[in-house]
Amino acid sequence: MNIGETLSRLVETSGFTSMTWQQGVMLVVACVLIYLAIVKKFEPLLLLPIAFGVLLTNLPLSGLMHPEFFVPPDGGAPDYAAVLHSGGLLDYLYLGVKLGIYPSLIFLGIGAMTDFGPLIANPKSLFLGAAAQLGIYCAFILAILLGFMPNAAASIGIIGGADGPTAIFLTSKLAPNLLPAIAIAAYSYMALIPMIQPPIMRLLTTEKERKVKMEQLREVSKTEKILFPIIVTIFCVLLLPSVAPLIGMLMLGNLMKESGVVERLSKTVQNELMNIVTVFLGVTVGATAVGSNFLSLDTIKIIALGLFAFIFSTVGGLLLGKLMCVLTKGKINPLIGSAGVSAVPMAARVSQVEGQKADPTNFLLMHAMGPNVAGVIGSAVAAGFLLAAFGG
Amino acid sequence: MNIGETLSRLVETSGFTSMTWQQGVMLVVACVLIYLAIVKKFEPLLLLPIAFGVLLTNLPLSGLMHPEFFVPPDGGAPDYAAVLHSGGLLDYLYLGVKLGIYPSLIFLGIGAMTDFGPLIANPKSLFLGAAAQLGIYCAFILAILLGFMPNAAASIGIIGGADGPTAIFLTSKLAPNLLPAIAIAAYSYMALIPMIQPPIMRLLTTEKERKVKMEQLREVSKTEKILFPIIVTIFCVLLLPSVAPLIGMLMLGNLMKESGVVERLSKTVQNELMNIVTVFLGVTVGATAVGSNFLSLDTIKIIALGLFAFIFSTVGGLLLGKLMCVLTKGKINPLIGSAGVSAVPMAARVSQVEGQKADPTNFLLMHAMGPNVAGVIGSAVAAGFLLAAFGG
Amino acid sequence: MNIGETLSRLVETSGFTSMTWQQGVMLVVACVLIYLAIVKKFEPLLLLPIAFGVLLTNLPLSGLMHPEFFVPPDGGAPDYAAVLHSGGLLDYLYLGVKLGIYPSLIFLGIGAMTDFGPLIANPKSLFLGAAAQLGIYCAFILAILLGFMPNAAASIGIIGGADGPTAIFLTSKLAPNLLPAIAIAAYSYMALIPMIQPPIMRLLTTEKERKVKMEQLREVSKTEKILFPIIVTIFCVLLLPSVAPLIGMLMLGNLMKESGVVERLSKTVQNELMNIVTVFLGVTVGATAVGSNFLSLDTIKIIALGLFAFIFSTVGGLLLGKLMCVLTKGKINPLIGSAGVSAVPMAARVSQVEGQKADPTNFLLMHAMGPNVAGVIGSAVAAGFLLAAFGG
Amino acid sequence: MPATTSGVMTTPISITDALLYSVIGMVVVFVCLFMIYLIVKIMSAVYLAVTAKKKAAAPAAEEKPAPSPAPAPNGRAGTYGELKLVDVDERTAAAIMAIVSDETQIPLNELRFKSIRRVEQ
Amino acid sequence: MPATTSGVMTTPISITDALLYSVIGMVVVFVCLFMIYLIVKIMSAVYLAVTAKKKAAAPAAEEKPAPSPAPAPNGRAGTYGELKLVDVDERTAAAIMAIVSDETQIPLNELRFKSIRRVEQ
Amino acid sequence: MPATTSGVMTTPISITDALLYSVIGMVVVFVCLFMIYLIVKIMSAVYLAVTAKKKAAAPAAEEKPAPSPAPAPNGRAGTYGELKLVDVDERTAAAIMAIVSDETQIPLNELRFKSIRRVEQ
Ligand code: NA
Ligand code: NA
Ligand code: NA
Repeated sequence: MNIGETLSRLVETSGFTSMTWQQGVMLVVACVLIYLAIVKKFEPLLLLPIAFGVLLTNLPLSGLMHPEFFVPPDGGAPDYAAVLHSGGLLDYLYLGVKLGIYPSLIFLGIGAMTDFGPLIANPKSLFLGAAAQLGIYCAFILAILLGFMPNAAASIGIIGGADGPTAIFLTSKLAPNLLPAIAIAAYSYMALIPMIQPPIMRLLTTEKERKVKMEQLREVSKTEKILFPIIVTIFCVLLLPSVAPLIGMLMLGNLMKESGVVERLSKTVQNELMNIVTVFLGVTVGATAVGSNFLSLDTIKIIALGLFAFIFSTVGGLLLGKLMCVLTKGKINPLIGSAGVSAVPMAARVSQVEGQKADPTNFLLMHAMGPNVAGVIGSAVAAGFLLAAFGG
Repeated sequence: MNIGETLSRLVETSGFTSMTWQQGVMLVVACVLIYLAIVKKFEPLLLLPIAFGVLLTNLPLSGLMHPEFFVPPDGGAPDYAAVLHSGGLLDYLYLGVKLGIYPSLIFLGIGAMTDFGPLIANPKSLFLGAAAQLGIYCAFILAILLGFMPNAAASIGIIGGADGPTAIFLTSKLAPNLLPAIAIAAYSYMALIPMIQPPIMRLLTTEKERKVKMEQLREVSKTEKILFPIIVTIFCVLLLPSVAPLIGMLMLGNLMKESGVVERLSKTVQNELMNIVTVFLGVTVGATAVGSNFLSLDTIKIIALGLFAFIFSTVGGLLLGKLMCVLTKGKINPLIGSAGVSAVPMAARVSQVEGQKADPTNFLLMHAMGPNVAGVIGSAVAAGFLLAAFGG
Repeated sequence: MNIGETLSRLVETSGFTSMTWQQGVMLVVACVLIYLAIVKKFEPLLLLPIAFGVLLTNLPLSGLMHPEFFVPPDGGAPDYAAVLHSGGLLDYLYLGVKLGIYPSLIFLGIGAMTDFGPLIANPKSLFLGAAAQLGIYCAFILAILLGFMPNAAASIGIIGGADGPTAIFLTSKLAPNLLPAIAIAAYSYMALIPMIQPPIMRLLTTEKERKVKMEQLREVSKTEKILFPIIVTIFCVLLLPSVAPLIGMLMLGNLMKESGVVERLSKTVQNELMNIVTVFLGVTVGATAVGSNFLSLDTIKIIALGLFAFIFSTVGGLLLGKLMCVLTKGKINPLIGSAGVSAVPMAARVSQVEGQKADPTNFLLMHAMGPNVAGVIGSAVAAGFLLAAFGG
Repeated sequence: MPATTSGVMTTPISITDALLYSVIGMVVVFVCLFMIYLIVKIMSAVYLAVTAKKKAAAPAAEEKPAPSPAPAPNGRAGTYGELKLVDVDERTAAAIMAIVSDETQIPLNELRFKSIRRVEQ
Repeated sequence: MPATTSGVMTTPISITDALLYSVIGMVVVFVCLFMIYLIVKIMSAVYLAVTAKKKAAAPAAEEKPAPSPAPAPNGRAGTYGELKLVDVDERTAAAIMAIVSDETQIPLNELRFKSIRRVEQ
Repeated sequence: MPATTSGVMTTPISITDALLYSVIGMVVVFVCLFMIYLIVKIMSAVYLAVTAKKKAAAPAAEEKPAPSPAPAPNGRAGTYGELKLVDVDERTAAAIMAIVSDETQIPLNELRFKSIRRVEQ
């Protein structure tokens, strides 16, 4: 190669000359996402890295990411040799997504941050956390109707779980080509919970129901809090083995926290480890959003179906809440049902706010934390089922 | 695959139907270990993750770990391609054990936490740290007598080094199928040091010996502390190259600490890095304990031999302590000899306690720290020898 | 293998018997580097790990590192299978260098620590940051004259960028066999900036020029600080895609810092993540310095050319500073030009000190920070060009 | 999982099948969480029984915290009982907690409020 | 990058070529940083224009910080303006900052000086 | 390590061989730690000699810490000397250190006691 070639190659390999319109649009999308993350504070911890990943991957010829190595066009197995020999920075980091490592480690950190006390004090919360997975299956059915294949429909449905790592975990296994759209939809709607849920809550509950005061939760002993993660792991994984990476890590983190004997480990997994993994996860998930793939009708369908899923999960939780209100003769405020979608702790806070609007002396927050953390388990179980059913 | 198949597969792949009695027993073992870690505070930093790993790996069909990928039944090389294409979460994390990365990084952190000052002030400590490796070789001989192959016998012997990362490092290279039994035995006996050692100490020493007061240690300059890790690395690795990963990292960590110029690195390797590695190491070592392999006569033998090794290491240190007491005309209290087993700083504290029982004005702690840290070096050297002799 | 063989193998594999004179010399080199790092405080955060890596790799038969796996003698692709099956600890960690992961992650942390405010307030700084890359190309030409191949000459030239991660990034891609010499030279000269630059600064500027006072910088809004990393990423990577790993990560880190919404991520990438990566990077880069390769005339040439590069980068910055002083009719003090070499913030501090020597009321520090951080961008761009031109 | 480990299902299914899958899926979620419900119930019952028996067996020994009955009726342990309200009603406390959580961006389940006390100005 | 992705250039080049490469390389650096210069200029201009328009549109509403004009003329925001000097001249402040940075080994751009104030002894 | 790099020894050995291996192993450990002993001895001797020579060469200059001789006889540096006992005997200090270490679960070699002082009640 001589100077002439070098010059012409510099021009050839300049992104200006080889940019496609899709890439241009995606840069705008990335900037919008950055705006939402920073100015609107839409789950910025993940949306900001995702947005920057979208930006980086759509600057032509940077070679940072090669989604085609992981999802070969011929549908074969990922080409890890190509990743090692010709990959870019984000390809290497993406291995943690592809192999399901990052979502599991994030669940480890979430477990170390979660207090299952309100759930143990009021185990009926678990039913609300189950009912609020309704949207997952409603969206799944609708996606099938719209022509998606089952693997894609299942991944779209899981948006209704309102749980980012779970959605990323399932989608990276079932439909990796939809990963960016689903991740972005999941985190965006989670940030929009305070806008999505209240109208539905007011629509489905009566003033009287919203005014229901719940009796103070009983004290939960340390022993119960320690036994809980152990027993839940055993039974959930026995029933549905595919749920092991998520529930196993969630409960390990929780056991580390509640045991009180490994505080330095617990502190690190919920802070430094989680932060590092979050950055890598976000940037690489975003980097799978190459324009030619992302800018399709499917993405628009996914975004619409995602909203649908969130709405029906909320409805599911509220309806069971109403039923339980009746069955317990007014001891349960149906407003805590919507917290079952997970989206910890945003959804529980919404329940608290709506309860106080009905009666300023109503204090639902702690009661809503039960369904809220139950929803995390519920979504993980739903993901495990979908993986077992469609993951082969 | 249709619905019918899905349903039947859900039942088939449910752990309830395919659980073996060995897995059931292992779940009980896991719970006992969790109990020991949390309630009895048996080295919880490692035993809690190990126990949870045992639990996870014995829940059928979870697919989290495939020890057979790393130790193929035909005795060939590990099948890393299978790990990458069909591995589970714990398989990926186990790579750090298999490749010897985690134990080395833990030694890096331990180095950054260790003060070799008492050793430099009283270098005779080194002989005690050498003598207290006696149990390694006694247990090795006994294991050979009991019919173990040399690689297994060497791994069992290293339990007597009373040093977890060293034992894991050696065993993962020589006899990976014994890894969980040896790791659990090593950490359990380390936690039991305050019960194992005192009777032996009282049996082997006279009241008069236990009352020996040692003169105050001289001051050690910063220069000596900086030179120590450098020179020890050079000479130890020159003499026994196979010891390089352990001694090299231990001394790098110590140099980072003593140099005083890279405090931010030193702080991170002894905290966050060490915590992250500890979680990964513990869970994955535990996860190699699949029931069909772990529940064998060998495990019981290993546990018995481990105790034997701990006892004879203690005896070795004490006997040389008695000899040195005689040779120095009563300047050395033999009780500090037992601290040579390593198990920092538990063993040194035991020496202090026993010394004070004999004479409440006796202050042995700092004197026992010398043999204590010497024991870490001693075990690493012993591991290096065993690796060179039997590791091929 | 029997006992006799074991004994003879112990002697054979002892480093004492198989040490070469080159390894002996390298141990001395390592000790000198440790001395410089600890006593002279030469960029100890990297030089101490590098020095220890040099020491470890030159202790014979330790098997910690096999540079030949990464740069096969026949010039083929790295043999990653050999790394996995027969590698040592430092081989595994070196993957992060070989794949360009560590330098990028360090840039992520640097980005989160950098304040581009002074640059935005005075964008003319950018020209100084560009001019101060002159030494890169001067050293490149001289290296070609001295008989180096273009890939080696480019790697040597990048020393003049006065930016460690950039130099390591480029060299590990273009001329990995020169990596240790170039890394050591780069970090050593960066530490020597307060000795290298002042004579040149006094030689090239007049007393009057040095007395020039610059008007206070305008305030920079948060909005501008947030937009800066986004826009710079887009345009730099469009123009020169090969610069993406460095500029992309630098600007992601900066965006995380300036956005203010992901403080926990920003804190972790600039502390724990950076510290961990720094240790691994330093030790493994040092470990590529095997004596037989390092002790060559080329290393001496590299060290000489590195100094040459630093001098000419300083000259480049100062000369443009003088020109800008004339063009702006004395509004710019040429002393801030030399800060354009990067070496943040050492070079800016040198500008401040020299300015105050000329006029004790002169306050150049903040003005010099502009060219200083511009120099980081400039070096990264230069590295991107060299990679595009000679990296194939 | 014989022979199917690498095959993701990418063939279309009928809407009936989709409905059936959904029903099964919802059932699986409910069964699993119902199982956890049972476990928690049993666990709590056992725990309370054991604690009660212990208390009955050692009424004097266990009443160590009793001598100071007045100031801390709802003790230390417990999820909600950890919070001690002094001269503040539940409503104000909830508002304070929500505000603090929102302002500090710390999820409520991470925040630990030891006590909320009205301060006279 | 067709067909050349794995080939590092390891064949000798002439000194003329080396010179040419250097000139091109220097030009690339200048073009790239000049582009950033333009961007920053445009960005600042747009930002100032927008801010000015906003201020003009809402002169009263925007002057919230104005009521207390005397004590803090150079406000909060801004790179250099973050530092408030009380009874200390610029020269002393610079010296103090350099010393503190040197002593603490914290790069100057990481240190945050909120104010430097002369203390009477 | 020619040709044996991947072979772990999994063939039985005789008890005599096991004994011999053990003796060799014990000797290796002792030789290695004896070497470190020698190194430390030499290092300390050299260091003390150099320090002594320095002190002799610059008796006045080096005595900077001397002017205040009474209050701090065992200075700053040193492993054990870092601890300053004020009105407390060694025994009590040891007990305090052991208790603190035990209570806080911080290994003794990580704890830094700067001084232990009797507080009058
Ligand atoms: Na959910
Ligand atoms: Na030991
Ligand atoms: Na530069």
